[in-house]
Order: sequence, then C-alpha cells, then structure tokens
Amino acid sequence: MTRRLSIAEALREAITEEMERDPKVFCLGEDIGVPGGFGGAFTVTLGLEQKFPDRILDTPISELGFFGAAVGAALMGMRPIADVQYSDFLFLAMDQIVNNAAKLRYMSGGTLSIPVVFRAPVGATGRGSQHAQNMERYFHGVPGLKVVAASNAYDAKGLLKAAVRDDDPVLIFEHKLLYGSKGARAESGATDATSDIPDVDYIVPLGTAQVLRPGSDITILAWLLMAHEAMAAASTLAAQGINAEVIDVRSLSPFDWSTLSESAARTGRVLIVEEGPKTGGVSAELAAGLMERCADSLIAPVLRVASADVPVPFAPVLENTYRPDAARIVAGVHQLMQWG
Amino acid sequence: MTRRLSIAEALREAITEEMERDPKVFCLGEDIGVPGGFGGAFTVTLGLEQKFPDRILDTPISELGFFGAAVGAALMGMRPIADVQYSDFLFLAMDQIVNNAAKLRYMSGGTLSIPVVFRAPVGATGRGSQHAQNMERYFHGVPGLKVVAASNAYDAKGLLKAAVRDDDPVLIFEHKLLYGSKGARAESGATDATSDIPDVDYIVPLGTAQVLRPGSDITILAWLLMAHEAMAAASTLAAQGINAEVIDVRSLSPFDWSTLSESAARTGRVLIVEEGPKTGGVSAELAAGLMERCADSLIAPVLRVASADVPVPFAPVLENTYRPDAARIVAGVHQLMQWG
Amino acid sequence: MSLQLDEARVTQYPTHFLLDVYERMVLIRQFEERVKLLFLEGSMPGTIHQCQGQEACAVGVCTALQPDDLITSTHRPHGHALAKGLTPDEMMIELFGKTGGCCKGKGGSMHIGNIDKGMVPAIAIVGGGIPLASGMGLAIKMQGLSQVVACFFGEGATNEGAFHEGVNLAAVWSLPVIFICENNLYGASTAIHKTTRMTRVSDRAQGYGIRGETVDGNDVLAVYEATRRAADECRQGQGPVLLELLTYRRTGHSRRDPNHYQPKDEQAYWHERDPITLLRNALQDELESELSLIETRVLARIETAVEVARAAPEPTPDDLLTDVYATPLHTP
Amino acid sequence: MSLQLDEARVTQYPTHFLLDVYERMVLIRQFEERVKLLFLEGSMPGTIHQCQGQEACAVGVCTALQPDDLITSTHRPHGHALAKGLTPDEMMIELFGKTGGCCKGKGGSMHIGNIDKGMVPAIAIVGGGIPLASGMGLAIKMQGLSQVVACFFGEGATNEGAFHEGVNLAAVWSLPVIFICENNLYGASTAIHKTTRMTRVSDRAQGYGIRGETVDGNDVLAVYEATRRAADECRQGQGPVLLELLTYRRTGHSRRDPNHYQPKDEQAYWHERDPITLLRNALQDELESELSLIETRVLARIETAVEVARAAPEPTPDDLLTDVYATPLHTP
Ligand SMILES: Cc1ncc(C[n+]2csc(CCOP(=O)(O)OP(=O)(O)O)c2C)c(N)n1
Ligand SMILES: Cc1ncc(C[n+]2csc(CCOP(=O)(O)OP(=O)(O)O)c2C)c(N)n1
Ligand SMILES: [Mg+2]
Ligand SMILES: [Mg+2]
Repeated sequence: MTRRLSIAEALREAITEEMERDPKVFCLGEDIGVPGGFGGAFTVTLGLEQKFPDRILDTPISELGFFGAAVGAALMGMRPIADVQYSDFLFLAMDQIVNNAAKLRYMSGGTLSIPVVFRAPVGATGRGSQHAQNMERYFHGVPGLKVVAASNAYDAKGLLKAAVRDDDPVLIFEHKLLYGSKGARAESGATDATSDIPDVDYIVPLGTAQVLRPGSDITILAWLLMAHEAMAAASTLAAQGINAEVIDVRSLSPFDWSTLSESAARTGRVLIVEEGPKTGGVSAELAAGLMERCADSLIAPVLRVASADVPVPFAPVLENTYRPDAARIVAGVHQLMQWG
Repeated sequence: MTRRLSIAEALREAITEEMERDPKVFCLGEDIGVPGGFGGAFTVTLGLEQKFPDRILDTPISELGFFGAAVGAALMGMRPIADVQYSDFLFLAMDQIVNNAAKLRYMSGGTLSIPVVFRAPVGATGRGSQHAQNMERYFHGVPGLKVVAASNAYDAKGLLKAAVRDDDPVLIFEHKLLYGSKGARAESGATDATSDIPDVDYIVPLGTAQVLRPGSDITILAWLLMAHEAMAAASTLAAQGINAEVIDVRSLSPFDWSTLSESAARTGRVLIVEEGPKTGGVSAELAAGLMERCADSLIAPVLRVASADVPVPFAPVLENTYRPDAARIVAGVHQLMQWG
Repeated sequence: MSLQLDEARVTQYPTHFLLDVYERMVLIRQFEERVKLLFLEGSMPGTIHQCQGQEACAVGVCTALQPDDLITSTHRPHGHALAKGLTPDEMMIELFGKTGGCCKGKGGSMHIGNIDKGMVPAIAIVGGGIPLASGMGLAIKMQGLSQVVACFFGEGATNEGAFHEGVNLAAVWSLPVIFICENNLYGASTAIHKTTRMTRVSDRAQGYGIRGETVDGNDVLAVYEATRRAADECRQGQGPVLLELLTYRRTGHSRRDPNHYQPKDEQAYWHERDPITLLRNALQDELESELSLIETRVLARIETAVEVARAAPEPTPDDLLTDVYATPLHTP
Repeated sequence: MSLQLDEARVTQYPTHFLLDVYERMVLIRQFEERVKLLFLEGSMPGTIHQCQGQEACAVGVCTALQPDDLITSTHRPHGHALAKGLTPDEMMIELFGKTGGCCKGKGGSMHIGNIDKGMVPAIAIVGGGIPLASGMGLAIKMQGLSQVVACFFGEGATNEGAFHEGVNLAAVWSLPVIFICENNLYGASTAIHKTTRMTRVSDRAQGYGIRGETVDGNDVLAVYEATRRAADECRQGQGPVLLELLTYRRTGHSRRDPNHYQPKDEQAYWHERDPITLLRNALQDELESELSLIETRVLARIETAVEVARAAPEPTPDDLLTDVYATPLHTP
C-alpha cells in the first residue's frame, strides 16, 4: 500500500515516525508548534505539538542560539532537528554549524558525536534578495558535515529518516516551490513533487544519487527544483531524438561519485543545472571532479547551466530570468551535442 | 627609491596613506588601537591610534555588530576598514557581509553604494580547528562582493589601497604566515613575503591576476602561501627541465579570466594549488571555468592539489600533512606531464 | 492603557498638525488594505507583511524626525516608508515589481526604501538593520552632523544577537540612534512570553547602560513626544535611546495568515484601541467633514498609485545584470 | 574587595577540604608556569592562553560540581580542565600534539577537553560555548536528569550575540545552566570599559529575567559557595543563573604578550589579591609543612607529565583522515 503525499506531508510523517521510534528525537525552530500557527514556515510540523507537547520547541528568533543549542543537545546524545524558516538565515547560525557541529568530532579526537539534523528551505520565490538564496554552495564540502537535498516526497521522507539516524550532523535542503504546502502557506508557481509513499518504514541512504531517467546521449545532473526542470527538458529532448540521462544528485556532500562518474563516462557529455549564481556554485565541484575522474571518456567539456552572478531580484520577470528552466537546459544540451 | 617592507608594514602604510588622503576612511576591529597592545592580531595597525586618535576604533567582541556597523557607515559615505582577528570568525559576521553589504546596491535598485573593506587572516598555523580555516571558498563568487588575496607586501599595499578607493564591498584575505609580524606576535614557521615598496603612491587594480614566473610547459595557479610553495616547486621543476608558469590568482572574485585562460590555453596543462579542503574549494571554479573556456586547447584535465577534506588538526605533524607544499605540487605536475 | 487619548495633551496641538498626523495614519491603513486586496486577488506578486494597527508607531516616530534624519526598517516596512515620505506611487510600483519603483522593482515589499528620503531599503533579516543603524549613527557622529537615525524593529528581533551587539555598540560609542521596538506581542505566530522571561523590552536598556522607555504605541501623540525627547537627547550626544512602543497587529503576520493564534479577547481589546479610532475620537466633531475629505483624498491617491503601478513598464531581462557593482565587471 | 579571606568562613571548612582546594590551585598555577617555559623555550607548539591569577574561579566552581556535572570552556581552558579532573598527563600530551592526548593531539591547547570527565572540548570562538551549554542543559532537562552545566566565559564574551541568544534561551526554558563569567577586566588587550557602558556584568541578568550575582573571583571559597547556591537552584529547576567572578589575569593574553596595557597599579593591586596567596594566608601556620609537601608533589606530578608528553608518540600522517565522520566516507 502507498499513499500520495507532498514533501511537506512526507517530512511531517518522517518526523512523527522518528519521534515515536526514539524519545531522543525532538524539533526546535521558530513558529513550528504554535496552535493556530503555521507549523513552521512551510507547514512541515503542523499539528505535531499536539502529539509531542514536550518535543516540539518554539524558539525565540535566535538562529545562532538555537542552532548552537541543538549542537549542545546532540553532543549529550539527543537527536535534535533544527530548522530555519529560510535558508538565507543559515549565515547567522553558520558559526555553530561549521565551527562547532562539523568539527567537534575531529577536535575531540573522535570522542564526541553530534547527531543533529538541520533543515533549510531554498529557492527564489518572489520574496526578494534576502529570502531567496540557494545556500547549498556554502555548505557543500564542509568536512564533518553531510548535506542532502530532497526533490520529491519519497526522498524527503527517506532522507530525513536517514539523517535523524545518522551519527553526524546532516543539513537537509528543501525547496519552497516543492513542498506542496497548503492553505495560507501555499506557494504560487509551485511544482508537483508528490510521491507514492509506502506504508512501511524505509530510509534513503545518505550519500547516494538517483538516476531519474536513464539515457545514453548525455548526462544531466541536477537537484531540487532543477531536477524537475531537467526532467521536463529531457522529454523535449527525447522528442528531438536526444536521449538524456537525468540524475538527481541528491547528496551534495559527499557526492555519489561512482554513480555520477559511471554515467558521465558512459555518455561522454555532462550538463549540470544549478539554481543559484554560476560562479562558485556546487556545480563547479561536480564539473572539476568529473573532469578529474572521467577525463579520458569525456567527449565534451562539462558545462553548467546556472543563474546569473547576481543577488536574487524581486520582480517576477527578473526572477524568472534568474532561475534556470527547461528551455535553457535544452539549449545547453544542444550546445554540448555539437562537440566531437 | 624603494623600501623593503613586510606585509604587515605594507598594510600599515596603505592604511596610513589612505586615512591621510581621505578623512572618510577609518578602521574598526578588536584590539586594533590599544596603547601597549597588539595593533590587531598581527600588528597591522600598530601605533596608528596615535596618528588617528578618532579613526582607529577598538570594538567590543561583536563581529556581527561591528561588521554591520561598517556597512551602515559605508552606506552613509564613510569608507570603513573592518577586520576580524582570524578569518574563521567571518561566519559570525557573514549575514552582514553577504545579505547586506553585497546585496544592498542591488536591492536598492542601484541607489546605494557600500564602499567597505573587510580584512581577514587565513591559514593553518598551529592553533587548531577554529583559528585555521581558509575561508576564501565561502566568499568567492558572492554577487556584489569583491575578493582579493595578497601574497606579498607590494600587492598587500596596492590591493588594500585599491579596495579602499573602490565603491563596492571588498574582502581582503591575508595569510598569518606571510605577515612578517614581529615581536610578541611573530609567527613560527613564517614565510618571507617582503617586497620593495616604491615611495610613490600606487594601487594594484582589483580583478587582476599576476604572472609570478613565465613558463611554457604547464600553468600553476595559486595564491597566498601556496603561491610561495608554487614558486619553490617551479625551481625544482626547472632543474628537472620542466618550465612551469606560476600565476598568483590574487583576485578571487572576480577571476582575471583573460590572464588565466591565456596561460592555460598556451601551456595546455593546469595545476591549481589551494590551502583548504579540496572538495568545494575555490579551485573547483577555476578548474570548471578553465575547462569551459579552454576545452579545445587543454592537453590534460585540470588537476588540483589541495588539503584533505578534514578540519584543520592541531598536531604539527598533521597540520603539515594537511597543508600542501612544494613537494606535493611537484608530484602533481609530474602527474599532469604524463598526459597526451 | 486607556481607551482614549489624554484630552489635555491633544488640545496642545494645532488642528492642522492633528489632521496631518491623522491623514498619514489613514494613508497607511488604506494603502495596506488596498495592497491586501491586490494580493488576495492575485494581481500583486510576492509576499506581504502588513502593519494595520501599528500606524501610530510609524507616524508618531517619523513626524518627530527632521527630513534629513534617517530610518531603517524591517520585513514590515510599508508604514514606515509612507510615514517617512515615500509616495504611494513609488511604493505601489515597487510592490508590483515594475521599473519605476523606489528600488526599480528589484527590492520588492520587504526591501522598500528610498535613501533620498532618508529610508534605507528595508532589511528583512530580523535584527539585521540594527547594527546597520548603529553604523549610520557612527558615520553621523564621526562627521559631526546633527542627524539622528530611528531604527525600527519588532520585539521578536530583540532576541537576536544583532540587537545585542548593535545596541551595545551604539551605547558604548554614544551614537545618535533611537532604537524603536514595536512590541506587537507576537513574532510571527509566537507570543513574546514564549520567547523571553523579560516582560518589558525597555528593561533591556539597562544591560547597555542606556535609557529605555515604554510608550503606548497606539497613541500617536505619545509616540511623537517620546521620539522628540529621544531625538533631542541624541542630538545632544546623550544617545542612544531604546523606545518600546506597545502596539498590536490587526492583520496576519504575512500573506493569508488568519492569525488564529491571537486570542479573541486580546484582539477585541486592541481593536478598541485602534490608533486611528483613538485619534479620531479625540478630534472635535466640527472636524467631521474634514475627516471625510481626508478619507476621500487618501483613497483617490491610492487608486492613482494602483493605476500608475498597473500601467508601469515591466523590467526587461537585461535589467537582471545591472546594479550589482558600481561599474559592471567584464568577465570574459 | 578585601586583602584577606573572611576568617569566619574559612574556619567552617575542614582542613582536608582547604588543602585539597589549595592543591588544585597550585597545580593549575604550576602547570601554567611550566607550559609557559616550554612554550618560550620553543619546545611546545601552537599558541597558549593562560590563567595564572584566575585559579580560584576554576577551582571554586568545579569543586562545587558533582563528577557527572558538565562544563564548557574557552580559549583559556587549562585551569578549567585541571579543576574538572583532567590529568596533567593527558593535557600535556595534547599540548605537545601527541597521540595520547585527551583529544589525540587533534585539538590542542584551545580545545582541551574530555567528555568522560564532564568537559566538552573547549570552544575557542569567543561566546561559542554559550549556546552549546544551553543545549546541554536542554538535554538534561528533557531527560529529567539532575546534572547541571557550568559554562565558563570571559567578560569580553558578554558582548557577543551568542551570549545574548544562549542565555535568553536557557532563561525562557529554565535550563540547569550556570553561566560563569570570569571578569578579568580585559578582553585580550581591550579594557571592559571600552566595550560596554555596563559596569557589572551580572546586571545583564535582568534583561533575561534570571538571577545574577557578582562574586570575588579570587576568593575560592566565595566562588565555591556561590556556585553551590546556583547549582542547587538549577537542580530545583530555578535555573539558569549568571555568576560574575571578579578576577585578574597575571600573565599575557596569549603567547608572548607582555600585557603592557594593564596599568602598573592595577597589576599591583591584583597581585596582592592573588587567589593562592589569599588562601595560603588564611591557613594556620601548622600547615606550613603540608603546604610545601603539596608544592613538591605538584611539581613532581607536572615534571612527570612533561616527560610523558615528550616521550609520547607523534601522530602518523594517516591520523589526519580519521575522526571526521562516525564511519569514514569512501568517495572514489
Ligand atoms: C533572522 C530571521 N529569522 C527569521 C525570519 C522570519 N521572520 C520574518 S518576520 C518574523 C517575526 C518577526 O517578529 P518581530 O521582530 O516581532 O516583528 P513583527 O513581525 O512582529 O513586526 C520572522 C520570524 C527572518 N526574516 N529573519
Ligand atoms: C568570535 C571571536 N572573536 C575574537 C576572538 C579572538 N580572541 C580570542 S580571546 C579574545 C578575548 C576574549 O576576552 P574574554 O571573553 O574576556 O576572555 P579572556 O581572554 O579575558 O579570558 C579574543 C578577542 C575569538 N577567539 N573569537
Ligand atoms: Mg512582533
Ligand atoms: Mg576577559
């Protein structure tokens, strides 16, 4: 048996099940458990305060403080899930994430574990420059931290469960346009990311990419919203006789190099799609890493389709220009097919 | 006429001259102007409080606060120079740097200028995980921000002057082992980065790389301490008959693509050297960007010599293993020469 | 707090002043109501944070400032902007994301501002505008100018490190900054008592060695006078000052929030204390016709703004790349 | 503050307790002096921040704690570690960056700690340990345990947002955390009056609605008693508490700092109030021989530590890659 759930619902299920399974699991964040409130900025924890009155903690607006508190609770053996309402605010908590959470095991000579989960929504969604950044680039590659991104409800539930059970700090990126939030918190221009969720317990292992669409002519790498755009592009390309393989990178730290390299070596052409400024993005490491690993089998240079190197603009016209889409992905593929 | 100065002395001269030239220039930071104190963590502002009693401001230990204050003063037309004692603390101020300083011109539709300079010392220097990171990776590519790194005294003075006169926020990275700090603040294991400083006013334009050593067989890209290691490696290689071109990338945002691509296209082989974890470093963008720009002329894949993907360890043995050196650069070059 | 303004105080003010203050509050109220409609009907993009019920804070403070004084604002900036003199046109165009807006459509609702009118584009990172305001005060002091900076933020922001660091800096350097905390009892959906043990925000002033004062934020004249006092202190080098304005948000936190987390009786109490009604009740009945004239004038002004905004040109895709740096980078 | 301990108070304590407290303070003093020598002679790597003059804070606090209580520390952690029961051996080896150290040589001086002894590896980001301590207190409260967390930091840290946010969190959630501010008048070279208008750190407690208390930090018994009271309150769910311990740093801020920024008379005053001398003077003369025995015992113990550390094996390059994750990542 399966049920069709949105990402918001799937995350809510994952949190509920993990909290039922393990009394050490708890949530803390702003506006996550207020009766009559929002259940967090995107309804993920809606109603959970009734089920777990003592383990859904509404915090003051103190990102550095409660992220640090999550780390402190984790080193005592608790398994906190801390979230920011918009990933842009992670900068305020970044000292606790990078200098403490990610380093404490190492600094302590392996005597400390920090089993904490951080959740953060990304994406340009008509809110202007300070509520729109894609923050993946700032956390990918931080030693001691694991980073994943859930582009559909199945992965969202499985990745969050895996993250909660992991003994290291895990940062999960979610996308505002993919939650499927309802009611007052619904997003205009949202994309359907619902999945059939099995009624049995499952996890999606951290560190694994997923082939969304097998193909032979070219490899398209993407995650979150861009994975959906890539799939749309792939259908267009199929109609044009180009058989693209689409991979949801999903694990941004570490990368699932074996899956990514195998595909790149097989197709010989790789296009990486990223929402966010092109320069210094996560795609840079993907491109550089694939060149190092597959140099001999690449027919063309690895190319990137990403946003312009600008802050996120408010005007819808500009934001839509900022955000890569299927059309730009198709164009990028055409460019790549001209090689060799 | 020229004088031989260390980076610390050259920066001090640059600050002095710019403050004399423009009354809107001032410095703020921790312990920068205390009589009997340090002149900042690395003696850069030593004694300046006597010359400019009202423009050398000792701050509370409040990185978010005084970096934000620097941005606020800058939008009023002042030209603040704010520094952190160790770049690791930039995380605490990162919200003000990225969400405010770098975005305000854009958010305001071009009506605001933020002529602020941020200074930050990087490098692993026997202090353990929280006073050792190379933070370049976190700021390279941030739209609206400029980032430079000074590997010698001439550049340090010229880049700082250019930064102060620039109308956009500029972040300058300096290296603890290159300052040439003296007395109680001397660093063990320091590298000589002194230069002959002309007695005339000069700047080093932002956005430009510098060829430190012309060569024809391979291009080595590096900055800060690694530029010195690259030069050492180049001499070793010369003795082996390999003529390496060494370029000090120097401008980390934006990159001087014309200089970098021209060299890469000419030699056909590129090795990038970076202090800091390899995954997701600045080198990733250099590698990806060069592949996009020089695909047809590259004989070999662009390779990177960087630190392991770990926090910075304290033990000298481990720290020296963490930090790339001439020997590892030579080995990387040998690997690259085998191609094609 | 009482259900009517102090008569003695009201009568001290000339009628034109009271009418002017009244008109500005009505302008804000009607602007917000119109924006809400536009948003709900789907013709306005983005998200909105509105200030119905808090008009006396914006107007009381800004009326006490000089034109060349400055303000910083938050994610909830419309009232502050209108009170500081931004036009409904430049704001409405901005909310529609059109080129003629006060930020060329690049800022949007959460970053409304116009530095020529003394308003820095609003900072939507809670607390993020506080260190900024201290730095602006520092620039003023270092240049020996006589301006003051009024820094708006909510009570929720006072739990951010930025508040602590920013206020402490302004205090230790005696900067001309008035920290204006609009305590509307909620940070988004979270009631203040869930976020701190402290019951009066102004008590935090002691921890920085500065003067703190709590004022009825729905009494526009009380706000005006408190701000006047604070501004005078700042200009005399005795700043900064922390003003807590007790007020209430009549609408949702943002967008379609039905604010169910606000207890009904609490809502009822504050609706009785609506800042506009309070002032209206304090004005003599002879002014009735004047007041309805104001009403009509304001509504007309807002309709014009809506039409102007609807007609305004969209940005072109090329505009995406401008205004990032003073001089565009050319990166081959 | 007086130049001798309160006789009445001293006589309440059994001799063995006083001698034990005395020995721990001497151990810290001698450990630090030896480390300084090793550092200056160049045989010890890294940088050091030492606590000569502040021994009564570390010992007074930790003596009042139970073995399973926890502490967090700072860039200046040696005293806290020795007071909490870490051995000179495991610490000295760590300072030399050798494998047998309490952090396998990966932490170093600024990250000294041993969770098995209730000390989290020290956090060297000023203020960074404060939210951590609140989270530890939260874990204790949620699990219904009776431990308390003593969170050490300096007065300079109280200007960090982390202090504000961390203490406020502990307050609003009534967590069992004792915030121990060692006010040694300087943050690095900067005197406290240059960094805040507030003159008593404990006054900041009001802004969080918690109890604050200022204590003579060089009177080990006063510190002990204040900590006992605070710990009891915390165990009864009345936490947190902010304790300000007035003390002084006899040595440089770090490394070779000659602390010229400390006025001579100020130094003289505090040298007279040296915490070890104060206690020694309060002990009866009969104990003289005991005290010199302690001296000898401590010095011997430290020499052993130095020898052990010198002889300890260096890490191997392979150790660089371990302890990053619970299970090593294999990334082809
Ligand atoms: C740093 C940060 N954290 C969280 C948010 C999300 N957020 C926007 S407004 C708000 C509540 C702010 O409350 P308050 O400061 O009282 O201002 P009010 O909304 O009541 O005007 C929150 C949590 C944000 N914008 N910035
Ligand atoms: C966030 C941060 N800023 C600056 C520093 C550099 N630094 C190390 S110790 C210190 C002074 C700390 O003063 P205080 O908190 O009073 O502790 P004390 O050194 O007096 O024990 C400074 C500025 C740091 N380690 N972390
Ligand atoms: Mg509020
Ligand atoms: Mg101190």
